[in-house]
Amino acid sequence: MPFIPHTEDDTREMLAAIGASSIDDLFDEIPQQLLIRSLDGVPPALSEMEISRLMRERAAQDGAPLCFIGAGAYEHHIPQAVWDIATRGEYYSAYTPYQAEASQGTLQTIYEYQTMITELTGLDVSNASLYDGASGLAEASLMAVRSNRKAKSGRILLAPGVNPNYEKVAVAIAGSQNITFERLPMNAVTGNAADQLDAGTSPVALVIQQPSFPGTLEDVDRLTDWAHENGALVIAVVNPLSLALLKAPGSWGTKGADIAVGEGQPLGIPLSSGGPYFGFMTCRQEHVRQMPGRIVGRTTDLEDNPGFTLTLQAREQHIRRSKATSNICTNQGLMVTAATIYMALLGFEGLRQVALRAQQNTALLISKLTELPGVRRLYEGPHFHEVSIRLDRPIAAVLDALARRDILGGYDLGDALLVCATETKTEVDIDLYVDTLRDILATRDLRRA
Amino acid sequence: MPFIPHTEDDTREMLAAIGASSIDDLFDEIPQQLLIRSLDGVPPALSEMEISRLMRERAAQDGAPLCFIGAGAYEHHIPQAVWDIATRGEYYSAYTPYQAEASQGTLQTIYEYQTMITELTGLDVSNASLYDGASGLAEASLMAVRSNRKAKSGRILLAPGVNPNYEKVAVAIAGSQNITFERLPMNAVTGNAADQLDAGTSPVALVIQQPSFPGTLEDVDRLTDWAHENGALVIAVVNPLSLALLKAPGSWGTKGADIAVGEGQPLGIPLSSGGPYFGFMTCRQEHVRQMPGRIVGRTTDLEDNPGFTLTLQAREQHIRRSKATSNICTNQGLMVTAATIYMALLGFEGLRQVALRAQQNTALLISKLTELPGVRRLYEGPHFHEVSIRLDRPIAAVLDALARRDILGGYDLGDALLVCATETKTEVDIDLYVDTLRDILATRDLRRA
Amino acid sequence: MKTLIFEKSRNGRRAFAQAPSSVDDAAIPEALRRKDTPRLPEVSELQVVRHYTRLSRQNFSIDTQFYPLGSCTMKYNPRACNSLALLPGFAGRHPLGPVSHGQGFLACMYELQEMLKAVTGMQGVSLTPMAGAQGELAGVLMIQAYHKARGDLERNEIIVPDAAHGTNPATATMCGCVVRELPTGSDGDIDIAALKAAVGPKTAGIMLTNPSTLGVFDRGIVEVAKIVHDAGGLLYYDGANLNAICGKVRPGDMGFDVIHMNLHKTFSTPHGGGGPGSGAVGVGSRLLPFMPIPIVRATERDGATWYDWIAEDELPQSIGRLSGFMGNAGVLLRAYVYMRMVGRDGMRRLAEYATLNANYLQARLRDVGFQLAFPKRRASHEFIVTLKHEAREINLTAMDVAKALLDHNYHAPTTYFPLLVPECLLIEPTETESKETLDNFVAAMTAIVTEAKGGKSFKEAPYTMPVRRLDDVKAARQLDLAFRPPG
Amino acid sequence: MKTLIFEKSRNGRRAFAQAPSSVDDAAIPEALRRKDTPRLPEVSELQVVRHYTRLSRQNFSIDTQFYPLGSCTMKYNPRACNSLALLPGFAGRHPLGPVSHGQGFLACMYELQEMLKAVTGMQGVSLTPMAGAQGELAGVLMIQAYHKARGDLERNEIIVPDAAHGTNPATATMCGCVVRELPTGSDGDIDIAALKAAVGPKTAGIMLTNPSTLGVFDRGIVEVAKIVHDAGGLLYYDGANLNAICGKVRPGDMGFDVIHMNLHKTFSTPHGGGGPGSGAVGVGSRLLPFMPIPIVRATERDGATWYDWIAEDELPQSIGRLSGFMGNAGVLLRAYVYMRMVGRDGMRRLAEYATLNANYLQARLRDVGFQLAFPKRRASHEFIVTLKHEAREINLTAMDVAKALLDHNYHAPTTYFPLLVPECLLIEPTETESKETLDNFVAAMTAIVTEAKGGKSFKEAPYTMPVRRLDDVKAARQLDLAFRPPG
Ligand SMILES: Cc1ncc(COP(=O)(O)O)c(C=O)c1O
Ligand SMILES: Cc1ncc(COP(=O)(O)O)c(C=O)c1O
Repeated sequence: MPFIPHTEDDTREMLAAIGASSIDDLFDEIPQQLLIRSLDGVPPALSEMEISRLMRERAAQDGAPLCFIGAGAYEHHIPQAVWDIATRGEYYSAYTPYQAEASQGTLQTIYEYQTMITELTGLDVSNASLYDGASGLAEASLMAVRSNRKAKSGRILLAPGVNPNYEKVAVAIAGSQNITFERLPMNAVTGNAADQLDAGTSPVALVIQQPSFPGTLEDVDRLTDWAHENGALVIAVVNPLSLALLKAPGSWGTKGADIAVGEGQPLGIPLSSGGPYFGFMTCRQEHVRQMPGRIVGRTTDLEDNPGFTLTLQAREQHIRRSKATSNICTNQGLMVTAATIYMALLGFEGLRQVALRAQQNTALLISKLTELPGVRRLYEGPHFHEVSIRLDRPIAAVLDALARRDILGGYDLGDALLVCATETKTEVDIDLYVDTLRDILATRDLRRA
Repeated sequence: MPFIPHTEDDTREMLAAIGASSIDDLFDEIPQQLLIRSLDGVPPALSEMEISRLMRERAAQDGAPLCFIGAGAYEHHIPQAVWDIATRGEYYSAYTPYQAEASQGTLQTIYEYQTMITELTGLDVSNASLYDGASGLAEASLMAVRSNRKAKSGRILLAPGVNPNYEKVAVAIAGSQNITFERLPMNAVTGNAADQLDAGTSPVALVIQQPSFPGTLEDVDRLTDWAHENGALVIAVVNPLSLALLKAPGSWGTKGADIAVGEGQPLGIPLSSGGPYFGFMTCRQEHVRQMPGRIVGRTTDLEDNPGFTLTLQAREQHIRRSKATSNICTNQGLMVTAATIYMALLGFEGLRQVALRAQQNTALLISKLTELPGVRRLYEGPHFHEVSIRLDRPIAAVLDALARRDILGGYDLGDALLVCATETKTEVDIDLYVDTLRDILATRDLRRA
Repeated sequence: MKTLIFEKSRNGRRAFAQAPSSVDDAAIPEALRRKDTPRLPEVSELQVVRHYTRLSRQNFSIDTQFYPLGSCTMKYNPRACNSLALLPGFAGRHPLGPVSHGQGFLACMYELQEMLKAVTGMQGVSLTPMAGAQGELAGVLMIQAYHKARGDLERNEIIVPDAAHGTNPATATMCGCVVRELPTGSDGDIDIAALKAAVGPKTAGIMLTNPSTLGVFDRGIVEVAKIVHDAGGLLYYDGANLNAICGKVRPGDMGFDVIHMNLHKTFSTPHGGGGPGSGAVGVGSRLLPFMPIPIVRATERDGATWYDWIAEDELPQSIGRLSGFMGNAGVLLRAYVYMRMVGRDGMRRLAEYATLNANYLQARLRDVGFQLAFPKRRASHEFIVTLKHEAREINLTAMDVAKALLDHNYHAPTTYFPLLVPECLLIEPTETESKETLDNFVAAMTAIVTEAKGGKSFKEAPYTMPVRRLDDVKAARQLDLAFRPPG
Repeated sequence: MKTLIFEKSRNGRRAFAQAPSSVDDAAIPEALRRKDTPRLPEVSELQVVRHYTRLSRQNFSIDTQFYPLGSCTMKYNPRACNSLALLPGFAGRHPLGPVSHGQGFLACMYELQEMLKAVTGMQGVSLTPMAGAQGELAGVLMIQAYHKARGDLERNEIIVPDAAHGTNPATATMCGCVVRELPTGSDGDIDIAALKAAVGPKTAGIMLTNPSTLGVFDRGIVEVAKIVHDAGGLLYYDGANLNAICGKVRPGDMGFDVIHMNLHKTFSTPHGGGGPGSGAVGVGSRLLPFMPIPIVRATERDGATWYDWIAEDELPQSIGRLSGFMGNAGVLLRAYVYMRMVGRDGMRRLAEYATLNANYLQARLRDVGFQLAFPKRRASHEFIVTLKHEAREINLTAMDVAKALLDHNYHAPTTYFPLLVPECLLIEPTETESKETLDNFVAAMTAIVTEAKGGKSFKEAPYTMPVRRLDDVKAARQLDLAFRPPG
């Protein structure tokens, strides 16, 4: 019986203390016809040695391809200290810090995280995390509806560069509450919002993603001011690493964005097939009571020493139940711990170096790729570490051919290929990609490339 | 400057406090002609990201062959908890527990280790580790000379089954102190000590290895009694895992062995190209003051609560200097921590299961191998998890051929092959070995096999 | 010891090994550039390691303390689950990588889906929800989609017992439903009469846990299911308490149409100081078309099994996507490893021993004088003690006991939940704790009451924690949610 | 909290996930079988995790405290060194695996040898010694072998300064040599006259550290080397203090013939609560033929570099093998990673900043009134404070200060070593500590002396550790070296 410490003596004594004659007795209030006798769908137990071997084989089975995919999740170097510390039992196996006095480690860490992420986004307050970037946009939309009381339309406008999956998630989660999402028209040359925009009737909020999903840099100042002029709040969707180079949402336009959300994964979280990551959310002070999720505050104890505790809990489901700002309970705490350690290790200068290196690796990759015949950029203009390119061959088939040579060449946008080279890529890696692609493009039958 | 926290301001202020105008000033007592200006032999610094990639490539470069080599180091499953805990900063980055009050964690762990390893070997006291099994034999030999005052010959007898490398190490380390090592004659059928033995003049000690290096089981009772009758002490060299099945040194013969040493690696230590492992050493109470190395004792504190501290330090180099029992200072502490956790997790029953499984895997392997043409056992008799086999082809060439197919087929004894299948091997692994060997043996030119 | 990392910061200090070798400036237009310098800490690697290592030590955790936190299933998190989920091939896999480069990972996910189906008795499983609450959301959205697909458009009421976890009503609201609260009978079971009165043509469904958060198994569950189904509603099972019945009874067999599972409870993925979790959902046949995507499929291909994703257009009625990719994949891997290690028989045994521990602790606490909320009932894997007498007579509240227990080196049980039991402690020992631990816990509980009877007040407990009792009111009134350096 | 793991044991309890599925009995003859059952603990996996996690927290460590332990170089151990050394390809490699399956590992070892040669200015390096003391043994054995090979058979004296570490004289004895102790001059340098008197035809060699354990660089080193060489002896360099001069001065250039390096000091492999370390040895040209085996060699083969071992018969004069395999390979990998991360310039900088920190701390402590052992000298990477006045006047000994510092959350400096300085503290801050830490340490030292002057006694310190001051005399008199259950 793995993980069960009971000896036969223990079981006997415990049953005696209960006054039961067998463990089955303890289940005697359950209608007998419901009890099952065996669980054929679950295989017999493996020892740790056996499962370790199985998992090692499965993890190794798919090789270690060279990956140029981004599209919302990014390969970065994660300093070893990050997870060495985050997986210490005291962080890893702790519960939500409801008993503040016995949870100061987690609470102070979150308080530090809140500080760092508000500094990075240039906004006032942060929660302790949401599930991920995409669901973060859903929560931000619901929050905007609560915050922007004047706008009763339920209309949330999306800049053209918002990640389509984020929109899908927002629709799925927030869609049943009479909220609609509408895309602004696009300027086909820049990939950004069109020059002439019509806000329609009392929009609740405008969502601006920077860098945009296809890798362009949006004119955030103009859009922010335009939204505010039209009575809409501004929800920024940002890659936190990009904020080492790009203007913080709190500084967008004249007044700054109202809410910022995004995927925290670039801050020290492994790619891990898509999760666990964490969604961050920061906002202006005035909206704090509409914020979903846990929030940590600094206060004092009986002896007037500083200490940390969960606060503003009256927003949350365990207190406010059906009137809570959200149903979120378990969040992505451990990821926040890791991200905090990551940010502390890197500091702003370290983040800037990582961002710069990623920007330049991508610039190098793009300049080499666009020298290949038939390869050109989809949109003009500056970029961070991701760019959309056109090929004159079917993208899916090219990607397949690359994958067969253990290169994951990017994300298939249908009409274009979204490529990304973070700081983890060397010039050798980039050349390997370019040379392999050249080779493939030179092949007539891509299935044989 | 990796790992150096000084800001320019710090450096300036610190130099001012010292009254120096530059860091170079601090080296002004060093003869100037000795100062070097650069270190061409060391490459420029790599970031953690760069060295991580390099090391991952190097670690992957040699594949993950299926390994049937033992010969003193054994592949075992190591429960994940062992190193998760042993590499916690508090164990990993602590110093030798000289300040007992600030080192109770390490000290209690060693005390528990001493308890476990004495229970396992059936002897009274243990030290806190030696470097490895081989150097452990050297120390045991020196210790025997000190303990057995009556025997002045300096002659240490070795049973035929003692690991030849252990003998080499003992000669290198202890050889300058007028100690000689002599092998007892062998019975060519069993591989064990000959039936008729002559002890010669006042031997200091007899070293018996169980299981023997070529994998036989020695008649330890007879040899132990014979040694004692001849005034020699008995030094047991044992695989600690084998003690889950085999008689403990403390029970050998009528009086038991006097000293037991061995390689602690099978107790949760990774193979890691040969180290760090740890040498264990236990002995009868009467020899404790001749023991080399650190020893932890339980005592009480000012409030009469129990606590742990290094004890009998008057044996050690930092107190007794040129008259110490050994020069050992830094030992293999972290490995002992890991081994303690390993033994606690497995318990005696768990060790027994591991040992049984290894024994039976090896039995299966041998029975299948000896069905191949030209393959037979070198010695008769029972075995633990290692057996010597004869081939009618050149061993080195066969091993090369196996290695090319990513099977490490055993250890080359010159005239035989020493093979081992621990609990980590499945029947599929064993069949793969047997089938591959069949294939190779059927090939005329081994260089092409 | 309360120093913030920011207070250790010095201009120009760095953890240099972590920065890529420096590069020139970026080609980013002036107007889009960041000009200010956010105040992230500037510290050395040693400072970071020391700071967060020390902080971690200010936490209680399963690896250091007994944690009898009802409803949370704080059981041992096997260390192997973590390390195997972080194997480079798993940790480094990009979520949008092709399935050709994810067969090992997808095999685990597929088998996890199958095992969860077996354990719950459901027909389909989607692993995507990222916590219990998101599983609930998925479930209620599926219930809505089901009614809508049938043209049954008026059903917008979700019935929720008063003992329910807060996420249940909060979820219903998020889905745009109206919550109807259902009272509990005095024996802890659902009040059948009240249920009959509550159901009707507006009933979309009911959200239940069984055993409930009152720590008892609802004996009338078969009838409850019939009443709701007869009224045209569906039954949602909150799987937070699955540890009590795993391998013994299956929600599918009880009549539930949809279930979420908290893999971070029953299947022992760690709570991580607040998350991440996983709220995989299982559905009966009626809801199969509505499951959230993505879902893993296995097909035979050239004699071998091939894994891929069910494409969006193959499940056109799906409620859609709930996460950017596929949910908390790394958590799912941990749950997979745990389930394989526990295995077929272990699944049943964990429920049995969790139940044994709870009933034993309940009996022992009753014997030393604590009042049980439902003294005539068997405990499930948890049970409730009410301190209403102690609060009245010796001024010892549930909160006081909770804080006093910290000084005994035990985490507090869940307090003041469920809301309907006054001064309650919801106690869940889990199967991974030994009898000695439970006995010692009883001794601590007894000592606290004895001292309180002797006149000792615990209003200022705890005394031995890194901080004394914290001022929550001040925290909420004088909001200090981020450190800003003075000046 | 002092409960032993054995006291948590219960008959039949197990960590079941760790046992291979059970098998039948072994085919072992009755007479060889074990019949008794050793009392290893019978505990669950959670109990083990909790027990050793909690125990670990009773340690001071670099990751949690400042550790100014002179002679030990307790600097930050980068976490990456550990994880990279434990990569499966390294951790799983069998020591007797063929070189065809060890090229990656051997490349690291070869490059490590080369880097160590560069740093020390020696001609050859063998990585095999498993700690400093074993490196010393190797060194003295090589010196003996050298004399013997030349037929110079009378040289059996090893000269050792009185300030030397205990391993130096102990090693000489282990090699069968006679130890001659050499006095130190009042300025901390070797007494040249005494040295001249000591050397002669029996001199095998001298064992020195420079900078010495007195924390000063011996200014007469060139003359010392000449005197010893002229007398026919060789110079052994104890590399424990290499951190002070790394990249600045090289033992080879000073005239040393053989050196050991404590990679667990200068190159930051962890001390692990007592080990493992590594005592790699470097030699000048005279001793090349005598190096201990194994040693890694690089050759060109088909245009690529090929690594293998120098075979035993290629080095027939070798002093032989010192370990079962090749020494502490995993420690060597950690040192390799560290050296590559620190790099060419970092090598020099670590000495510079270690020296800066020591001189700063020395100046600050002097300024607040502590007496330095060598006030006129520069500190190397460490320095000595003597409390002989305090001991006499306010009854505050070095031991008292050491214990009092623990209550300030600082590990004690090295006490009562070197033996020739009364009531001494040997203080080594290392380069990885920040100025603030040093300033806080000065404040703690000042507070202790101030309190002692005010009449406070520290004879019973520490007060805040898991135990109070321990009875060492009782420990030695009433030996309790293993737990045996009562009865
Ligand atoms: C009964 C019950 N239902 C639902 C939940 C919500 O699950 P989660 O926290 O994973 O969102 C919890 C746990 O907190 C719970 O205990
Ligand atoms: C000066 C000096 N020499 C030699 C040694 C011995 O080294 P080790 O402990 O690695 O055997 C030490 C360290 O303890 C030391 O400080």
